[in-house]
Amino acid sequence: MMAEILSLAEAIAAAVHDGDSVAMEGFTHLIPHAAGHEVIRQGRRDLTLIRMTPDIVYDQLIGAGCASKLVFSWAGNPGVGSLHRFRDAVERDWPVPLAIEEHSHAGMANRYVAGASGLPFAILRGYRGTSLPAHTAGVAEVTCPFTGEKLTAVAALRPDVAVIHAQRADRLGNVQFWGITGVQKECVLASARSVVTVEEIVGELDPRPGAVVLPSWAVSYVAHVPGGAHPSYALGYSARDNDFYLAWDAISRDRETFGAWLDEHVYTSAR
Amino acid sequence: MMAEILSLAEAIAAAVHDGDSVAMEGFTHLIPHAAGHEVIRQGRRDLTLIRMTPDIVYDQLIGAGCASKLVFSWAGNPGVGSLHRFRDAVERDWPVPLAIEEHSHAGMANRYVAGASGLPFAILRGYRGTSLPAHTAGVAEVTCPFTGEKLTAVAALRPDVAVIHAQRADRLGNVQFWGITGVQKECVLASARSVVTVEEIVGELDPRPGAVVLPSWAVSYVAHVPGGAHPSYALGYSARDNDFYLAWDAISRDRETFGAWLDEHVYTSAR
Amino acid sequence: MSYTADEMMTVTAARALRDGMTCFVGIGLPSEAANLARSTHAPGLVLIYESGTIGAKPGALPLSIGDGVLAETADSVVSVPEIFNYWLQPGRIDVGFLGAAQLDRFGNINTTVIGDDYAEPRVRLPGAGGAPEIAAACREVIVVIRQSRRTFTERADFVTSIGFGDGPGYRERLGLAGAGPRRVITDLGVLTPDPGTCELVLTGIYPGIEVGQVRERTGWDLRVAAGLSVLPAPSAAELTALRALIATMPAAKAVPPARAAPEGAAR
Amino acid sequence: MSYTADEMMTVTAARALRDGMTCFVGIGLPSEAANLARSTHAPGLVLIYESGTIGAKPGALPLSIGDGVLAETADSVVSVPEIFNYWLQPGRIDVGFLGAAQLDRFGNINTTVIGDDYAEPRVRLPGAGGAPEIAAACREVIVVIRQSRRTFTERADFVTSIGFGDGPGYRERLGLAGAGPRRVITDLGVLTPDPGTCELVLTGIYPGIEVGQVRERTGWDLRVAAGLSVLPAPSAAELTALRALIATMPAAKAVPPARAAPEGAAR
Repeated sequence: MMAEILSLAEAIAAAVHDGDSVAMEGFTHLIPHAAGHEVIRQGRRDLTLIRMTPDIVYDQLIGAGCASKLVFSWAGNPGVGSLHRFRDAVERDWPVPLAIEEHSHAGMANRYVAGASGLPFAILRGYRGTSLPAHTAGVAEVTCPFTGEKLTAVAALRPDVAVIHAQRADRLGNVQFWGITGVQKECVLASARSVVTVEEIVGELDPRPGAVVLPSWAVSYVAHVPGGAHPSYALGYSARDNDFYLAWDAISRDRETFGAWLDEHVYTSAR
Repeated sequence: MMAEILSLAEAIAAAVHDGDSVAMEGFTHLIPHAAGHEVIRQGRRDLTLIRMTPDIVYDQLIGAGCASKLVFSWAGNPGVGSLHRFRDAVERDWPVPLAIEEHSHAGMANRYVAGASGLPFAILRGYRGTSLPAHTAGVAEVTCPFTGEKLTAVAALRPDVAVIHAQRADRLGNVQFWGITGVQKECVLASARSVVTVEEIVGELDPRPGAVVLPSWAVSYVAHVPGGAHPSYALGYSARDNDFYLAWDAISRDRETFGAWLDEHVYTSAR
Repeated sequence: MSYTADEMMTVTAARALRDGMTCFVGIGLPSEAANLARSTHAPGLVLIYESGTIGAKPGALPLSIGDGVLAETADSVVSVPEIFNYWLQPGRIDVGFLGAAQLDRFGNINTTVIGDDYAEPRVRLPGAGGAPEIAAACREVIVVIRQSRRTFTERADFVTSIGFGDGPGYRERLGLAGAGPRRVITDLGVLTPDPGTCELVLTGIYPGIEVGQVRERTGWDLRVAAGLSVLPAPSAAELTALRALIATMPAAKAVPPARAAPEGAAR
Repeated sequence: MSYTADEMMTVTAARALRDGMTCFVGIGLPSEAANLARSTHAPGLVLIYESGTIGAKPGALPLSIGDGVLAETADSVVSVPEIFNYWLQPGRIDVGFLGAAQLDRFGNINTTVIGDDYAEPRVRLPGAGGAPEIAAACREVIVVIRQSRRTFTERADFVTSIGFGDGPGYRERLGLAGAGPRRVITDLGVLTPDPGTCELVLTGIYPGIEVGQVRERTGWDLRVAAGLSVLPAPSAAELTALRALIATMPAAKAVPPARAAPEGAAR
């Protein structure tokens, strides 16, 4: 089963439905902003959003009322400050209440690894001594059958949909990305369906240093969305728009300013 | 602590001692034959040899009497047939008895992963229903704390020494290899010490597609040994000597022929 | 065009693969059959080798699962832990292609030791390789094996890779994802598991082979399917493609042991 | 050459790093200090960011742990699961550099919520990030934090990353590999754990700072070491290097929140 190459709107409509668990990954690099905006435009509701580092795009999805739950390990505007829409939802239930399930990065990464490996859980040395297990589901203690050592088990992540942005795909739907590759391979392999937006679609994927290649048969939908990571970046195609990350602090602080920004930059700008 | 760049003889003498557990990896590609021959020349004894796919170089180490135990998952001459020195040791205790501990490839790979990760065990879906657990230590059943599912646990591998062959290192001892990279990264990171033989030592390691880089501080010793993988190969430097693999069947069938080969090609040819 | 029993076996195995399938390939007969399929009716067959090469497109038949040609022609090359954990284990692969030194009436595979005493084996075989997890995880397994009383035994001396265990429900009780050995292809014909009993039954036979010969070369009381079919002989095109492939391989064919033990495991 | 309290803090943190060390770096103050060390006395310092960049050599200060410059200058870029599992978890990294929103007398770190009710937090902070495992696994941890009664609390409202727990033997009972927070560097001085009680004690103070001021900005009855030392002011070279670094960073400095929450976590 090869990946289908569709428009962004078609791909999101085919993959993302109300109530789905959706994991958009990209560790600072290759964050699928355009795909997130399409989810907002299509008015999805009651999503369980999963992401190690919810930043601007998740602040926007949460502020737009798409999410009822957030599963994460670090929620902030990197190098800038708080996510105001996220905090407004958690602290004041606006626009809708947001349930949270929080982990550590190592825990989330291993939960994706377990999902990608077809295992129900993963083990790590983590969480011990912290307040996290008392407030977080899917964390348990396991004993090594050989040494008797106590370790931490975390439940596998198996999202309904993975959404990532990559530098390139070929016409068969094979996907290639490089630079900081984060947890995207695990995210796609752990999910039932996947949408990959790409900077360009090429005839052949010539090998690149540090590149991850996802074969077409392991991907559901590919959409050609140049600049689809902005204000994040795609190494070799664009630079991180640090000014936007800084500006987001003011835009997102106030509900009205945020609403106006959403109207101007998301609702009215179909791709 | 940066890697030391030494001669092959110095590196093996510094790293490998009688009674050590030694893992030489390289999955068909990049097999450290020259390093194995140096271990034979230095007359090491009572080694626990670890390798997923013991082939010719382990047949030679076993026939030369260096090993008292073999930990493995597939022992054969790929595409050719049996390992006669290995079988002579297992079936007839010649030249010395050889204890064996055998696993599946998935089990061995995950045992290295656990070792590299500082975990006492790894979990997988494997071994179940087979005769392996009844005859193999380090295999146990674990129950998922979330689903109650039964899975298999395998004990971590933590060799005293890892020995691998790579295409290149730089003068600081950073190591780079590409092509089929197998389980070598995990093997080195799981081991207390490591020896890496390389085709060449360069001023700078320019990025290569598919390359694994081991930083100098994660490696103990680097030795410049061009052709050190023969009859295995180093992608971009040499081709697999299939004729030698085919010829080995006759050489190794008979104890005398083997002894003569060892005298001529190993004992008398110091590097 | 005349052909050998091995050629009939390999062609029959190749026919079992459909275009676009993903196939986890062991070395030896499985690799020959998979590459034959790719060069004939299934150009889009995705070959996956345990060396970590995904979508390898070898022009020449590799002698080992780690030949350079596999890495150079692959869509992606991943580490050995990754190929087993991310790609094989979750059940993403359609077909697992295995050889065997011993196969029992329930499709259980032995590639470890011949003889009842593991500690003092009559013959020491290569061992498991990737086979146990291929047998457990692939959506279905195809076994390719030369048939004789030595290889087709009532009970396997050692179960290296699980087939149907002791019969119905066994795989389910172990929670194995894959459907197990749906097809056993030999140099005499094809066996498939009885839906009720899971016992391997002769369902297809090659032209010119008598059922009596097959029974004679089976170590248990072989059952024959009611609708036993005679399988079509290799076409000239299939034979030409197969012989061209074999010709690309190193002198291996010249060496008798080449066709022995290693098929036992998944390489 | 005059300097700010932040500059004194960053310079003191940089001095704690020795050449050739491996250092797991969070964003914010830790990244500034680590890059200052690399550009002054520790050119061989190995910087590791949780984005998977090993041996990054940024010319400019990154605003995020995933800036392109980190990948482009790294010796190796690995996946996020790998950086945590293969590199951090086994205890290969010498120093972990953390910030904190709250720090208690036993060096336990809170970057999750302010307030006693997790469900109804007074302030929702970014959360854990990589900090819990950095605090557990690095051979030693250095915490960099501005000191106040708000940040230096008797008890952390939420323990995101473990210091010395409730005192002696706590880390050992949990089987944590690392030695924990050996040094806490603030804008007033340096605290280190008492070998007997594990309580953070003031062992170093900056020029011109009075012990009284430090006590005033500590939420518990702060103990002062007998041999309290006055730490040397930043040299002109250190200040020049630091200011040159800061100048390379995007307008972040202009934005007040830039120095707030995110330091809380390891990025």
